[in-house]
Amino acid sequence: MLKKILIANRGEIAVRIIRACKELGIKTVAIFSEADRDALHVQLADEAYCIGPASSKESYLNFTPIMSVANLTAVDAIHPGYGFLAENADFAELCAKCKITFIGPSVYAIQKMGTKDVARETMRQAGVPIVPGSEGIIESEAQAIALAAEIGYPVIIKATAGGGGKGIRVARDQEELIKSINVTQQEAEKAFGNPGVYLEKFIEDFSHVEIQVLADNFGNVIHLGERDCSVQRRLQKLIEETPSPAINSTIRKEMGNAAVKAAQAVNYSGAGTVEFIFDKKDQSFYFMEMNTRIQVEHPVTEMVTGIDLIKEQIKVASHETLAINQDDIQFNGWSIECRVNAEDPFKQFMPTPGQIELYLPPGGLGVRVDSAAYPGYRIPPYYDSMIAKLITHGKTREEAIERMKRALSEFFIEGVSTTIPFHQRVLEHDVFLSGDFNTKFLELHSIMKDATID
Amino acid sequence: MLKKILIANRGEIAVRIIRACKELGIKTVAIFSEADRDALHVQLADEAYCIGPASSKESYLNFTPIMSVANLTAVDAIHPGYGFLAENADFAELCAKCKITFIGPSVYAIQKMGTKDVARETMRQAGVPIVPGSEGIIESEAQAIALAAEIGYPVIIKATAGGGGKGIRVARDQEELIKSINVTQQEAEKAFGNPGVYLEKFIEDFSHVEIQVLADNFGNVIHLGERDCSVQRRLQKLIEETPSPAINSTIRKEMGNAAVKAAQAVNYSGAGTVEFIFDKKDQSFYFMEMNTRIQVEHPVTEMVTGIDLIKEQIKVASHETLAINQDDIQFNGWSIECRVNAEDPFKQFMPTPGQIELYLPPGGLGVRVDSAAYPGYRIPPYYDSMIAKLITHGKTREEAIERMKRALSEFFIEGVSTTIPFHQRVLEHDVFLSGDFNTKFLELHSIMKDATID
Amino acid sequence: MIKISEIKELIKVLDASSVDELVYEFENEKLKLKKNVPTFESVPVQTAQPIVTPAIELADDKQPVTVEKVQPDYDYEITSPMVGTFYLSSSPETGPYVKIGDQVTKKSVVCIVEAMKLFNEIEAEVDGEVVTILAENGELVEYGQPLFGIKQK
Amino acid sequence: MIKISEIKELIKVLDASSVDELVYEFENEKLKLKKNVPTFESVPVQTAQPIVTPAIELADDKQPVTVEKVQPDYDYEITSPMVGTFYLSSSPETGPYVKIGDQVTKKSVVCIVEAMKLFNEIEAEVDGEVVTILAENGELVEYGQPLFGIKQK
Repeated sequence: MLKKILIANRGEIAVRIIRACKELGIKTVAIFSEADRDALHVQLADEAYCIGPASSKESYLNFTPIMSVANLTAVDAIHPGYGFLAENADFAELCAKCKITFIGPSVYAIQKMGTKDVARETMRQAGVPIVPGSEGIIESEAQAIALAAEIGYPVIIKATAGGGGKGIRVARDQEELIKSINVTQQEAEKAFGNPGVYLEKFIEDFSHVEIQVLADNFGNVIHLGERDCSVQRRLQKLIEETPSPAINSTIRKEMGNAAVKAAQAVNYSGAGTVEFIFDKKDQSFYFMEMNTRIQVEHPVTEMVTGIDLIKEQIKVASHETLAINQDDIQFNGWSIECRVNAEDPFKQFMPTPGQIELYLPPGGLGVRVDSAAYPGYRIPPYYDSMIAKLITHGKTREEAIERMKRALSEFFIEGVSTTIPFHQRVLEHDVFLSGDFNTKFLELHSIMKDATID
Repeated sequence: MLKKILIANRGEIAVRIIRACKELGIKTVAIFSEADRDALHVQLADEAYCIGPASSKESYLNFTPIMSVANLTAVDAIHPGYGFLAENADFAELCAKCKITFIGPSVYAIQKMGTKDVARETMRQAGVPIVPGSEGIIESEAQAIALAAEIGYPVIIKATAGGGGKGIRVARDQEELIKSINVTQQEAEKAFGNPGVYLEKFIEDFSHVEIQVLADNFGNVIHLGERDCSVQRRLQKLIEETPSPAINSTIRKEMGNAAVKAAQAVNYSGAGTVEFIFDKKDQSFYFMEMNTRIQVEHPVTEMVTGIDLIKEQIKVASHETLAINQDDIQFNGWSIECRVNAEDPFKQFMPTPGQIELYLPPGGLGVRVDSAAYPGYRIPPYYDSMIAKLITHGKTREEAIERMKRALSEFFIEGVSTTIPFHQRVLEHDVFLSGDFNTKFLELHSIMKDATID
Repeated sequence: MIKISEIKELIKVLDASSVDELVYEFENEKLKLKKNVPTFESVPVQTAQPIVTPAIELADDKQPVTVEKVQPDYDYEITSPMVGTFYLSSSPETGPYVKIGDQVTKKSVVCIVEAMKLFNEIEAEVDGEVVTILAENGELVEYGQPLFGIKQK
Repeated sequence: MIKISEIKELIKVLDASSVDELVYEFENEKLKLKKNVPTFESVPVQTAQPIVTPAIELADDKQPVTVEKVQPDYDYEITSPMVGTFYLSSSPETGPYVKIGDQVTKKSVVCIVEAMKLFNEIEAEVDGEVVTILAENGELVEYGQPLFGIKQK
């Protein structure tokens, strides 16, 4: 087993990883920017070092000071969390060079999945369903026009190096297509240094359903069921749940098998997530992308399976064989996660960094809080706005929702505005309660206007 | 289903009950003494009324104002929690008279189990193993002497109306026996208004193992496994866990069946606990007493069974049939509870009421906090000293313990001394870790001196 | 944020020192402490008015403390000795025991609080004038809840 | 937010002390307590001493505010521009770049911070005298960690 791990991250995920390490008896080294001197992860780790100024680029994204601390504190491994360096193949390569274990898949797997058209092609060859579209990068306008005519409009143009909602454009006819290709290529060149774009059929109404996979270094791959992340605002997930209310047991099984195939295709190792577009009308699903890291929403999977995903990551990185096989996995009840952000839902989700005065997280049966906040904590304006992930578990979807409503009602955060009122309204919304919604939910229903909750 | 419940209690159990009610959509009425005006349960309930001064006798134990509020707020039911009026047959009777449901068993069951010699006799008749001893109250010294000679010394003399460690005496020979009977009778007369005492063989080395039962009003009785509460200081439980490290699966099954028989013998309804003395040497167990209420330590059972005991109490009180039968119950992993009290373990557990300045409960996977504390909360000196119940759940005993250690290390309470350092030492203690200990554990090992933890 | 306990400490330190005034500002926080500087000769003219202790009302957990001077025109409150229903008269047919402006003596019955079908007559316990009625007829009143404001004789 | 109970405590403390006035502001919260003293004519004799504003330093989240006057004998700190290992000399064989008492100029190399096998020479950036060395030879220094105290010219 690994003995000492550097956590190359901040916030709740750094705290989450430190917790798992403590429970495994592994020493922890935290790093922090000047803006995070008082952060909780700094206080909880065995050692902590300031590695640079507030700017992520000069601190959490800066290889040199991180590797310096890793070397000087003699850690065996680096856990990148999510975001920052989590899917950075160069950083993973640097770790390998420095003989430090990067807790994540191989550089090969990161690269294969990190470039969208490569991933798409890899999946196609592995027999994982992909959205109809181009095979690889679009070579010419003529090729794009012919292809779009064949699969039918609307189509979507995606930069192969894109991500997080950037470098994407929809075209509804040939004219738009030509324009979009040019603009997206230029944008992608500028933003990602790679102008390559590809083309897919645009599926407008879909659920975002993803499968958690777990693989060791000896070829064993299992999946831990799905998560439904269809409640999104501008491609940012806000509420996640498992099981998905959108899919049935047949789809669940097929999707799970497809995800395992996807992971096997890149010799995946560790925890990863295969995201799918689920088209309810056709009852069909397509590979969207694979995230080669732990996800923000991993706790809901932990709640229903009882499996500690961070510990599993660490065990796999310690070259242990998976102790569980597919048949051992039991899905128990329902779990929901609400991301409580420092944003004002009454003012277009404007970020509200500042000092948290009163902070009292909810407790009791079936309630889990993953957070790095504390009374008096000052949320810095430089990073993401998440204050806490509130996760509930119940026997049924209804119980998980009722428990979430109860927990939200006793989550006392004063000093900054939060998205708690937003979540409270979603959880009262008939469409959400029905389970019959997709990624357009927040577009179609203006939650903050529709309902009135005091 | 009940529509509105008055919670005749305070502290964490009042909060626990309010939480369950909220999740079931039931309105709640809190009551409070003058000393509890700022208490969390007052803030969380839908309505709250001051019913008297700080003294429990004039507030939480005072029938009249409680029934006044119950009537005037038109509640369907009263939940008594634990302590205070929870096992008060007179109060349960008053509720019945006022046509308000008392959430608990019948007056008959409370009475049968509330008087120790009656309970003993009832159990004997039902075929539940009891400690060898007198059949009913001791009539004369001569009878006691003959009986003690027959079953062998040491013997224990118990006031039939006693409880909580009061009205109990051990005799190691005939001389002590005669003296103890007289003193205990006098004491019991004074303390409980009932001088009756009975006699039992004194089992010195035993584990405290109790079985959680659940029964509806239609004769269905199930058990939810055991809890081991052997870590006690002066008969006060400090750490509880399930499963018990002391018993094997045969004993577990026999004890579960015995507990179901015990509950059936008094037509039990709702949640109750049958406490057993487990003699490891003989691998035998004996009925100790039945608590006709929810217990402080109920959460560990909830963690491994996934069953919300407070909700079950409410459903039974709403005349629902138990939705689960014995075969549905699955025991999943291991759970431990540490009672974090406002006591100074370095000063003979002296109570430390006062203001909590910083309060940050731990979070993350497998951690549950049941508490009524908050930053700035002033712990009044009038009631019990519990600040929080910290409960962890893991796949194994080892994981539950490691998780507890992790959670204790990030439980920040400032302003008052707490028993956190005590728990941290117990959780490092070889004997505790071995699982091979009994109720003498804290007598034999002076935890606060043995180990050094910074 | 400065804690109360810290302010108390500062006051003690100030007391023991020759420092007369302390002003502390940090970001949006400000603390000022000023002493009753006894380093001058003072000729007290008169201290006619009684010291008015400001009435502090905590409206809600989530609202800022408002420190305001309320000058209640009464100096005694009759409070409810129990939880129950508050009645101004013994029955709907009869008039109220007291009205605003009435003079009461210690033994005057001012209202009834009903608890568990028992009608408890509440006495004034002071001599004075009823200045205000603080609870509504038929209302559920708590233990200790103010019912009447009395200006004592 | 300040609680009533805390305000009551403060009033008591104030009563028992020579402090006359307390003003506390934080965000949208304001508390002012003032004693009823000035109703007499006062002839100030002199307030010769200057008002001393104590320096308040919040050492740690968990410790009470300590009010102390720190008078460091240096007025500039050379801080580490990166994480790395701090070396006073370029090799074990050579002497240190600087010692206490040495005069340095802006361009003087004062130490080395090694990061990823790169030896980064750190320059003084001010003219002055080395008053104290704040890190130990061979120590892992953080970004921004003070290394030397300099009394500027």
